[in-house]
Amino acid sequence: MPKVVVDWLYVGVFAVVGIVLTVIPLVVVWLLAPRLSLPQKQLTYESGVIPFGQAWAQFNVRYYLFALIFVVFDVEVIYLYPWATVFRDLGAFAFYEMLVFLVILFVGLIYAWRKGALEWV
Amino acid sequence: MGELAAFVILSAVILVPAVIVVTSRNIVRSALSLVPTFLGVTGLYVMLHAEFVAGIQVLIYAGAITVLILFVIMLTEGGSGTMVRQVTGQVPLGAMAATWLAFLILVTLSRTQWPVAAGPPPQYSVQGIGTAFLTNYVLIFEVTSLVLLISLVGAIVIARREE
Amino acid sequence: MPWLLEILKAIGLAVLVFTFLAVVGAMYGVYLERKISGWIQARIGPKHVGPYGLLQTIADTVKLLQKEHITPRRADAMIFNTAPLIVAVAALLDWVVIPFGTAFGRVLVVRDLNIGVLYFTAMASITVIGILAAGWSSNNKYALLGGLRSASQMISYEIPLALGILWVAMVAGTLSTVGIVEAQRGGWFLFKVPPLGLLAAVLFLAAATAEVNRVPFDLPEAESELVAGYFAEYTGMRFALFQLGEYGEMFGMAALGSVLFFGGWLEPNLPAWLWVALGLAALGVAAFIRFSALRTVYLLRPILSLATLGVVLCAVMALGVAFGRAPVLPSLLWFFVKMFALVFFLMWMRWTYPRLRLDQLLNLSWKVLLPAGLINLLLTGFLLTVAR
Amino acid sequence: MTVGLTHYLVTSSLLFCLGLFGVLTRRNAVAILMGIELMLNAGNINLIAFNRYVAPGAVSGQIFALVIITLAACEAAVGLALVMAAYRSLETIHVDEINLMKW
Repeated sequence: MPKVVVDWLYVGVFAVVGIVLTVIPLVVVWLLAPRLSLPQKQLTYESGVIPFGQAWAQFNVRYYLFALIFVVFDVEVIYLYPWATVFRDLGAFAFYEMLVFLVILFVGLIYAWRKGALEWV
Repeated sequence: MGELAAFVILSAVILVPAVIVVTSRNIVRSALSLVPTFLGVTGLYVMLHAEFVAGIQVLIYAGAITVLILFVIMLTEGGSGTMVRQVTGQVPLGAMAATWLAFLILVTLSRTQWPVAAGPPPQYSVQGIGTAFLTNYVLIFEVTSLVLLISLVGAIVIARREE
Repeated sequence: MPWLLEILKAIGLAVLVFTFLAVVGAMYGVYLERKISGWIQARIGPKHVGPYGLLQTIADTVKLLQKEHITPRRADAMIFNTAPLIVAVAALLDWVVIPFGTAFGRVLVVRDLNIGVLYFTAMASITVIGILAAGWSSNNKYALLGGLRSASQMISYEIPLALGILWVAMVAGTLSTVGIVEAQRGGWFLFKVPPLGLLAAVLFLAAATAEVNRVPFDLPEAESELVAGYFAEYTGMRFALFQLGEYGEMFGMAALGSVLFFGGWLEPNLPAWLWVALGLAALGVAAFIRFSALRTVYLLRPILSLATLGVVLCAVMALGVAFGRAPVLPSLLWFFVKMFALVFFLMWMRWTYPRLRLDQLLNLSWKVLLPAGLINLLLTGFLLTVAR
Repeated sequence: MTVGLTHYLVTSSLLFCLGLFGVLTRRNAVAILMGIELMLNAGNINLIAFNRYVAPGAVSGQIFALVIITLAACEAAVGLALVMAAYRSLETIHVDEINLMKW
């Protein structure tokens, strides 16, 4: 079998074994622990105050802005990985290509910065 | 034998959660079901020896896009989204269209002879992809950064309007 | 059937690594944390269960196994139960690519993936989904707020983390963790292309601290304001699984840090006189703290114990090198020394710095670390190609 | 029986049709975007499978797959920004209730 497939076979097995081994203590708890359901017990914890309304309140749109900028820069990073492994063999040309790539993204960062998308008010 | 078993398991890991994604009444469950689908696709990439793309698939799809989707769900519908009707009146029409398309594709697949290349399975490396990006596909590489810039600017403009 | 054999091997290794994480990472990680917190705050820490309280966390685990699981009213039970699994399994998966050392002529690593460090960041990024799922499904305002905060913090620091790792990948020319360690035979990456290596290490450490939600970046948990954030509603063993995931991730980050910047399992290749000098310096520090008025400053207690350990280590190394027996100590030991040093550093920081505010935290990531990381990469690229 | 190109194509076409079903029937705009992501994933499987079986020497398929992943991320970012904007001005993200332009 090729190395890649074996490598990731291990990853898959690790995931499955990890799930099994984390479920085992939960099963033990299910067997050992007491189960007594009271309405008071099932209340969510809000510092002792009886919860009111829905937990799903409105949240600030800023959370979305950060997630958005994150996605864009995360995608940018995936192009840096292959570049990082070969730029030395390809020499100065590869460096200038990456310079152009990153300068364009810097413009985006500066735009977000100037527009206040990076502020948390 | 082992390969076929792995393929069948991965296909199940892709398709069963995908059914939940498109049918669940609970929008958060739909979004979380995307994760096993994406991870199953990662497995298929590995079986096709595309290791780098597999890593990127986990990083971007499972780690970034799903998070973005979850954020938007929590910022818009959140809990209320679990109670309301999630489908339009087009269900029969959509089901027909999707089934018809699936039928069409499967028939085409069964009748087509692909020019499959012979030889040992290839070994792809990150280095190979990097070299390709920086030499033959350099235009795509640079245009990608422009696309990223434009979508960043566009999304910020749209999301921040009327603040 | 070669694949069946591989699967059996993988199962064995997975059980081994999971046990290692559960025992060393979670149980003794918590013990260490409590002990070090105790020292720093002029307390003794756990001491009643077993000698020096060594069995304390085992007793805690047994206790947690008997605790009732409470699922809050109107919580989404399925997601609520799955979320701790996602966090714990993601932490376990990180460890596939960590090389522990060498023995019998081969490297002790589960699998040396070609995309090692990329794989590590990818697996670490899955944790965010578990946290968001936990926060949402609890039907608790604190939990949801903590989950959203935690997620936005983790995604903000994922980019600086990746930039720190990328710097190493650039200098080493490979993404494989074993390859990165092998490339450090000539010297730690911390000191490569000075001072850019140091900058990359600072980037990595700051981002790693934020990724594992530790002080000064512990807003998501913030016991004093969000009552532990996204796992506020979790009880008993489910809570312990979050702890396992968190400590597993912390040890994983520390291990990756030692692999990336401190030469992993490699023994520092220094001449005997330098070991003597280092040992004397450590001795000086230890003696100064022990015999001056500073001995009452409890914040310095950990330094005292570290310096003492350093003296012993340097003495052994100096003797070994002087008698030409390098490598003196087993590679496994070096790996653990470096990893625990980083873990210790993280725990020490917890009682040294106050918590950042959310806006400060995000500013640090997006306005300082991200530009610094990108400029660092460009500068290194320039130095290694054009300027050469 | 070994796994060949057709196996991958069958899985990807089923995934594509599921995504299409989601896009056509969902009324939540975010769910429609999820359907689109499924369809893009199906396309990516095809690209990588053709790369592996038809032109194993090249990496073109993988390059295109990476570009599509990039575009998928951009699409999600802009699309979800539109959803947020719609939600803030219309208080709904259900596509059958967004009918300002309809008469």
